[in-house]
Amino acid sequence: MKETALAKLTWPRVRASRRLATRRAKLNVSSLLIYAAGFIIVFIVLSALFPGQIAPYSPTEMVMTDIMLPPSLTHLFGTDYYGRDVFSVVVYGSRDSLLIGLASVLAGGLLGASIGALSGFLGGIFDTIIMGFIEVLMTIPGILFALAIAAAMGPSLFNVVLAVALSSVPGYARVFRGQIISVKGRSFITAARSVGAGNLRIFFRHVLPNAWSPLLVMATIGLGTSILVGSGLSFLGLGVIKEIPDWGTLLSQGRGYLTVAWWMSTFPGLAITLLVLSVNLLGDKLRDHIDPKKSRV
Amino acid sequence: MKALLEIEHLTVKFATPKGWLTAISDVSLSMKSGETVCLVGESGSGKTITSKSVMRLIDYENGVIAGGEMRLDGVNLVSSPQSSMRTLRGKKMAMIFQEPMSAFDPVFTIGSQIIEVMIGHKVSSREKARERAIHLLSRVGIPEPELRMKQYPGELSGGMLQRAMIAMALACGPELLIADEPTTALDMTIQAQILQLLQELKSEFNMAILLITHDMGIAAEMADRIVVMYAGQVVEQATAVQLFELPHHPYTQGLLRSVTSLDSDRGSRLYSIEGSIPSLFELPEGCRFHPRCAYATDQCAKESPPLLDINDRQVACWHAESLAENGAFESIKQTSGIDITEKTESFVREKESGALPNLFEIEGLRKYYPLGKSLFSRQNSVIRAVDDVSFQIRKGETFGLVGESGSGKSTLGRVIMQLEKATAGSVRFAGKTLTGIHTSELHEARKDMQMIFQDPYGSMNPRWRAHEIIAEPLAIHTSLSTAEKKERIAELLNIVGLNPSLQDRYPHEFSGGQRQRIGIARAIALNPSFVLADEAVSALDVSVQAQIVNLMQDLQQNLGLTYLFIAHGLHVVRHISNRIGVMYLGQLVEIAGSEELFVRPAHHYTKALIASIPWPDPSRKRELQAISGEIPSPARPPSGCRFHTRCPAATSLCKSEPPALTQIDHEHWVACHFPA
Amino acid sequence: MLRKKSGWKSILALTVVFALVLSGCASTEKSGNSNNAAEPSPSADAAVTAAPLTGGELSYALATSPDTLDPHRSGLAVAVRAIRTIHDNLVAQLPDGTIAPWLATEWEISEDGKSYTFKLRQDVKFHDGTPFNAEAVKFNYDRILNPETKAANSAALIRPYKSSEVIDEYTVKLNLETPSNAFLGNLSQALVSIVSPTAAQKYGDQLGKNPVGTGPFKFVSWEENSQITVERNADYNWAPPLVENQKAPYLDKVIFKIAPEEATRIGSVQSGQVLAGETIPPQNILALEKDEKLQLFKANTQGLPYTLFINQNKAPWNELKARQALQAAIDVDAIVKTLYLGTYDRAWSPLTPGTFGYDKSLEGGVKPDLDKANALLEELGYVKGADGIRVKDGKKLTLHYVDGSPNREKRNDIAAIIQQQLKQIGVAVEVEITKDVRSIVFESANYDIYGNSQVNSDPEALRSFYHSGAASVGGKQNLPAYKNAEVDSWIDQGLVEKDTAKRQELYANVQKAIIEQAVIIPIYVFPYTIAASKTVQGIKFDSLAYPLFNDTFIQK
Amino acid sequence: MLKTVIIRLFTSLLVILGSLVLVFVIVYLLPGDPVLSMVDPSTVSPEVLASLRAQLGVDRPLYEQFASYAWKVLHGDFGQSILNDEPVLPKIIAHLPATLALTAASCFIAAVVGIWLGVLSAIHKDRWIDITARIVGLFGISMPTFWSGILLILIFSITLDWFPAMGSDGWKTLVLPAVGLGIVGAGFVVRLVRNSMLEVINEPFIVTLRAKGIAEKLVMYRHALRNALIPALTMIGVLSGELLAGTVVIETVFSRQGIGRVISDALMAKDLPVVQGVVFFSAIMYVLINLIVDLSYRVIDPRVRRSQ
Repeated sequence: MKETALAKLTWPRVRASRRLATRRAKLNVSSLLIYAAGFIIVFIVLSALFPGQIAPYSPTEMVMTDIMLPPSLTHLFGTDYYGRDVFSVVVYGSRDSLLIGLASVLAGGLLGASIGALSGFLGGIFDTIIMGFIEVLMTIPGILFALAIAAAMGPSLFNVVLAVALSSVPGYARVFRGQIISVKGRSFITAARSVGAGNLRIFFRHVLPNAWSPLLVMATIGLGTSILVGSGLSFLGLGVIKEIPDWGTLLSQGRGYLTVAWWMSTFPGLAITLLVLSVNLLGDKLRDHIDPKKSRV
Repeated sequence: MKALLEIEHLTVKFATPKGWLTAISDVSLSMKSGETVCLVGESGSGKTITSKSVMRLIDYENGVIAGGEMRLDGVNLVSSPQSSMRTLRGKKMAMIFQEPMSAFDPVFTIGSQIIEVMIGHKVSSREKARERAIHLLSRVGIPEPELRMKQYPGELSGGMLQRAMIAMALACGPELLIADEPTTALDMTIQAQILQLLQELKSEFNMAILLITHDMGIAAEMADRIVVMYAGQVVEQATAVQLFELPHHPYTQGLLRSVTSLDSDRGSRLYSIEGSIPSLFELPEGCRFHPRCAYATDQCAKESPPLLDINDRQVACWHAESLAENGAFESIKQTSGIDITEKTESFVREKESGALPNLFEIEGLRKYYPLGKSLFSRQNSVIRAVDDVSFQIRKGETFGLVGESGSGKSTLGRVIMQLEKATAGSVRFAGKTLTGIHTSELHEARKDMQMIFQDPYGSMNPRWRAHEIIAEPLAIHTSLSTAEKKERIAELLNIVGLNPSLQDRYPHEFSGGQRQRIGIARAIALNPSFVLADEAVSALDVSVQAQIVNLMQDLQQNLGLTYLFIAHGLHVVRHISNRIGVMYLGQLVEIAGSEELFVRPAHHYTKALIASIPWPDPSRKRELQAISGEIPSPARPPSGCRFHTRCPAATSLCKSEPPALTQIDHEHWVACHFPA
Repeated sequence: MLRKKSGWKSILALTVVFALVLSGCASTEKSGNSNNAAEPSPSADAAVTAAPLTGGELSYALATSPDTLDPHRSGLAVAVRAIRTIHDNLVAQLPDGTIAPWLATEWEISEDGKSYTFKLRQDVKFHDGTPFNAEAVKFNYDRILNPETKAANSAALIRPYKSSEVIDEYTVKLNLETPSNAFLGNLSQALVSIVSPTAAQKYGDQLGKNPVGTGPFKFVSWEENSQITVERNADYNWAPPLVENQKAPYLDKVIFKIAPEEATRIGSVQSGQVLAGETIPPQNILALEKDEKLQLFKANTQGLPYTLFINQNKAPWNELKARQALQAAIDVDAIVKTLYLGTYDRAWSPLTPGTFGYDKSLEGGVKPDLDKANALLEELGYVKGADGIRVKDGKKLTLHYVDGSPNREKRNDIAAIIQQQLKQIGVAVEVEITKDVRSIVFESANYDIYGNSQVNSDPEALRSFYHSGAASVGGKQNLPAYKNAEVDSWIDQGLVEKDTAKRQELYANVQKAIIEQAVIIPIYVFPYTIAASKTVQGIKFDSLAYPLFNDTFIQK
Repeated sequence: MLKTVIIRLFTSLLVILGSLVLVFVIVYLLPGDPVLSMVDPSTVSPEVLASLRAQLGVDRPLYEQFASYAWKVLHGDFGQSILNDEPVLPKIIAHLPATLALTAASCFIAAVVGIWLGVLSAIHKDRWIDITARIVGLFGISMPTFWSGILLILIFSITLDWFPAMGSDGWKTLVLPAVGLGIVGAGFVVRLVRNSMLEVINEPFIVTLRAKGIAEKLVMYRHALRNALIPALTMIGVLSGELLAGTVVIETVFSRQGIGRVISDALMAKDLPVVQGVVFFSAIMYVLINLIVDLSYRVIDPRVRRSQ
């Protein structure tokens, strides 16, 4: 009888420890993914900063005798129809791709956030008017907006950034306004008022520092969206055409060769996808970190 | 009698991002059928985890039973797979929760959620289940049960929802009902109603109840046996009478002593256990209570005491026996009855205070909130949060303000502080009218009136360090140099009993009690003459509550502060206040000296409030005297006397004529046509 | 290339195809100016002998959306593919450049070359039943002149038309402002084809959506951005000599599917979702040639090849040596071979080989020579700086290369390659790809090099590009800002010279002068390419390489 | 409730009016002379140009132009295409069904795939299923649509020959573009549903349900999902807006008829009346969809309904 009791006692322990092991494992897979995403982003950023150190060839060197070579050890990603080394072009192209993403997120985010912050903090009729305007802007989908601007202004890096940035302004404004309003309602704001803090002090010292983190998440994810919108513009012939093309342009140019030389478009396409994917993964992770509701055990 | 529930050496762990967390360890308890066992303890003691472990709900929260045994009526609860646990849950054992508002699925009707249990356990057909659901709803005291069946959770009040929750728990006739803080989120009067209901149902359905509570009063009222938990372990287990008569564990003893009861001496300091509850991540070696224990020895610091049978009870303390025998614990048994003559002295004191000058004079104050403007009706619907309130706060006194949620007491506080604009009426502070003055003047006035908040964490910018938080009023109102500020902060931290070396920490790095000390330091930084404490101790654990109350009283004496103390916990208000105002639906219904109010409540509402307080003395178990009904909506207050819908003494006069606040005695005002 | 093939078989097939391509080229070269003939693949050859089958629908994927089906208002080549099936012209231009009767049976040109009298067919009816007669012809040409019509390219084509006189029901006399050798050829172009006067009056602005002509096919429907359907005109009996079948076409219907995305268009042909698709990019041509189920039809366009115009109004390109340096540095062969993989012919002259007056002697004349280019620039005083870019008087030698978007026929890629090629001789090329060619090039003349081509039936097309009187750019200059009195006079003479041999010589002079003076850099001749299922037989082309479906049928 | 509906309708009208102004202003700000892009200035006389300007009304002050435009729009006259004089409204109406079908189909795919993956992902948080589902979802939003579209054609049209690569007639031609666009939407929905589900799963009432002994499947799919979908519903408006915009690219890739093609063509050609018309029309659609979503939200969610 004692033995059975003992068996009964030990069994759940074994079971429990097995479960402990699986639990531990599942925590790791998730973080592994984040590491992978981080690695990809770091690599791409390094490529953008020091392309010369990473790329084996010049991105503009056209070897007309070596056109459309499939991937090999000498040409990791193959060569394109000019006889350029695709890997080198992709490495150099990271700069403009990142630039389009970063600059437009920065510009759109700052403008949108400023509008949203003012609107949310001041409230009242000002808020009503601004948000009405934003509501109207929201009726025109971002891509369409970007398309209109790019079509009107012509294809240049600045215009693409401008187009993508402007199209993202309403979104940022709305999110940040909501955030500002929610922070405004928290009791430490009342506490600050009760000790006599003025509007400026409350806005800059209390509201802003506590409101920007969701914006960071949104900007991270927006970085991906911006790069995609930028590449969409390239597809529609409104992208930037430069000596060293960005990934969207590369992908767009190479797409006609998909059946003939798949590597020409596949690698830039993968580069975009991986970058956007990684950025989104980080954004999600960031959101989990920032949102206390989700980080709860 | 056979044990219904047996828990032996239960240890539960949780997977967290920081690693494994042992939430409870080596917990043992047993319950007989039909018995009420109370699990008591402060936050973090593991009482809720224990109850969820019994239901095996911890499986869904990354929890794992790392050791021990649990049996319900002979069925092994540890090794049962979830599929068979499911057949037990809701049928053999049911659970009710702390927050009735969030415990129902908001998008299904009450009825469908009750029926779902019966269908899920295949105990009856849909039609029969419906009938039974209606029957149960009416049994738990819900009017118009057929109508309620079709309503959504959001359409019912908290009290009603808790009743419905109980009905749902009873649906399959469980043998064990686990009630996890079932009344904590409810108002006093409702709490009394629910506790009463549970008592009735227990015998009617012949259930055992495992009641989890932090309130020793509730435990005393309800329990047959009490299990005291601390930091994830059982420290003492005894019958209710035994426990209250002579607690054997120093923690139990401390807990009982720090409860402010209705007959404690108001002038004295509250008993408090020093320190705070340890975090489960950094548990002390040996006896987990030893860092806070006055009797701790080297042994306590090194070895964890087992749960031993001593004097017909179980105690986990190396020194329990000797302490109990040596009479180290004075009997904390409450003296029965309140001897009025003993209190004459304080009456005299209160009368003297009448001569003190007024610091605040509030005249006809109103605060209405618009309920959205209507396109079609000209008549604006408003919430009358504060409706024609007049009273004075005297210099140096503590004015207590009590009332249930929705009574408007917090709104009143904020309007007095000029954090919200009054709809009508005036507030005079130190002879100066605050309502409608210029911003700069108000800015000046703020120096003299500060505030302590209910949720110390929420009231601090989470991105600021403690010293920045405390320094904010200094930065706004003074031109102190950095060094001077630093000095002042250190001084303030010393005053509120915090080590100045902690000043670089962020709010989340402090315990609840420490945060409230920071909040107090901020409030007194400018040497104000007045401090509003809005539910300043409500969110704190009992042992910590006592510390903060003591601190506030010390500060009042040393700094000559005037307090407006808003709370719903009557004992604390009684203890700290000189005079108390009772609010009901936006109006003051009674103002009296603290003792006077409790000894001779004149308003029927005050009376009901006092009667609904559970007494921490099982020997004085009485029928809880609950008044019926719930507080009506402030958007549609009843005509006449607003309390008439719930008043036992209401007449037709009360329905039509609102009573004015009239003086019935020295320092005693009441708004009632027929004061008791 | 996604399908598996046995090695031997594919090599065999490849050799056969290559042999045929080569022989095709050889034969076209032999026949001189008939470059625009369809290049038949083996089964197509066999099928010509097979008896045509009546019935069936031909689905034909177009590369872009037509703007309008009103021939007089259209400006897009893609619209002409559909317009051609619905409308006929007075005359037809044969592959050898000669003019043949079509809706006009015969014509007379007055001595001064300023009036043309046409005898018309009497059995022709428009699709809406309106009879075709002299009034209809007059209506049509006057309609083009009428500003309210908002005529596009047709207005230029019909110049110097002034007025019409109806002599009798089936005789019409067209009066010109000035004589023009190009006039008859232009009259053969689809953009000046004849629409039903009744319909034109009825639909007004909306004729483009409801075209009515006399052509082999009747308009059925146009689902914008999706497809245009035309059906057999059973009464048709007046086909031009360009086709064999003089009667109603064999096909029941032609459905033009609009498929702008290359991959989609070619994929649809490959998977058989459409029977034919146009404008096959070079890289796919090579792959499709290997596809056993498909055949390719190819016809070189006529007129001006794709040409880079060097703007002589911009220094230093006013200098002959500077232009010659460009001429020597730009390796056109490499460009054409790299980008078009041997599927496009390199251009040597301002005219395409199929065009009247083409000077074959220019072929092989210009050779890449970097040393020469460098030397020429040195002579001009441009010295290479530290970054490899030449500098003179502190000014870098830059070249502003403007090209349009979208990247039609990989023209943007030409810019990219030239950018690299010119880097070697120290010229910094700033490539500007713009949607707004109109304002940058034609309004503000802000370019050093701009490339363009023109499909045309007559060397008179040279006028608007090289005659100093042409002022297409900013109202002031022609594209290369070229002013050469000799060239002007040759072009003027060419317009009126009646002797063919003399006329040919005049145009040869023009071409030689332009190449010698490095006015332009001709790049490639665009071949109109169709990929079709092998079941599709008998697609023919008019002189401008627009497809004709009169002879087309689908083999079962 | 009625009051809310009327207020909502009223604000919607205001927004539509606002977008009319916006559309007008944007188009006005586009550089380049619309008249010059209509005709070849070398062949047309200045008088014709002037008459064209007068016809378009571009020679009048902005507010007058707007007033007359608004007046015409009110009467259903969106003007005529500059390119081929086609009236804009019938043009939009002709193209609308194809785009609506595509948007609806891709919305459907996005919803089905997205909800399915989102729920799986939330239930199995941090396990392999979750990670896989999230990656799949993220791929949807990380791939440029024109690229994934072409890949779809390559695989399912050219290689496997299951669905046609182009056209807009019949359900078969709808499949690939709807999938191409749907996976983008699905990516958004996965994230949305997952977050929403995780939030709901942490709600106390889920514990109640389990304590009641309700089967886990029911807890998740009957209770949690229903709660999670209600906030997700509000995103349908935004999502359909994004999908509508996504048609610009996808319709070109798959050679489909539709509003997206119309607008991109019109933008390239500076066909201003068409641009105005389409943008305004899509704004109306956006507002309408949001209005419907908003109102149905009030009907579906008992919590919102109560607060009315």
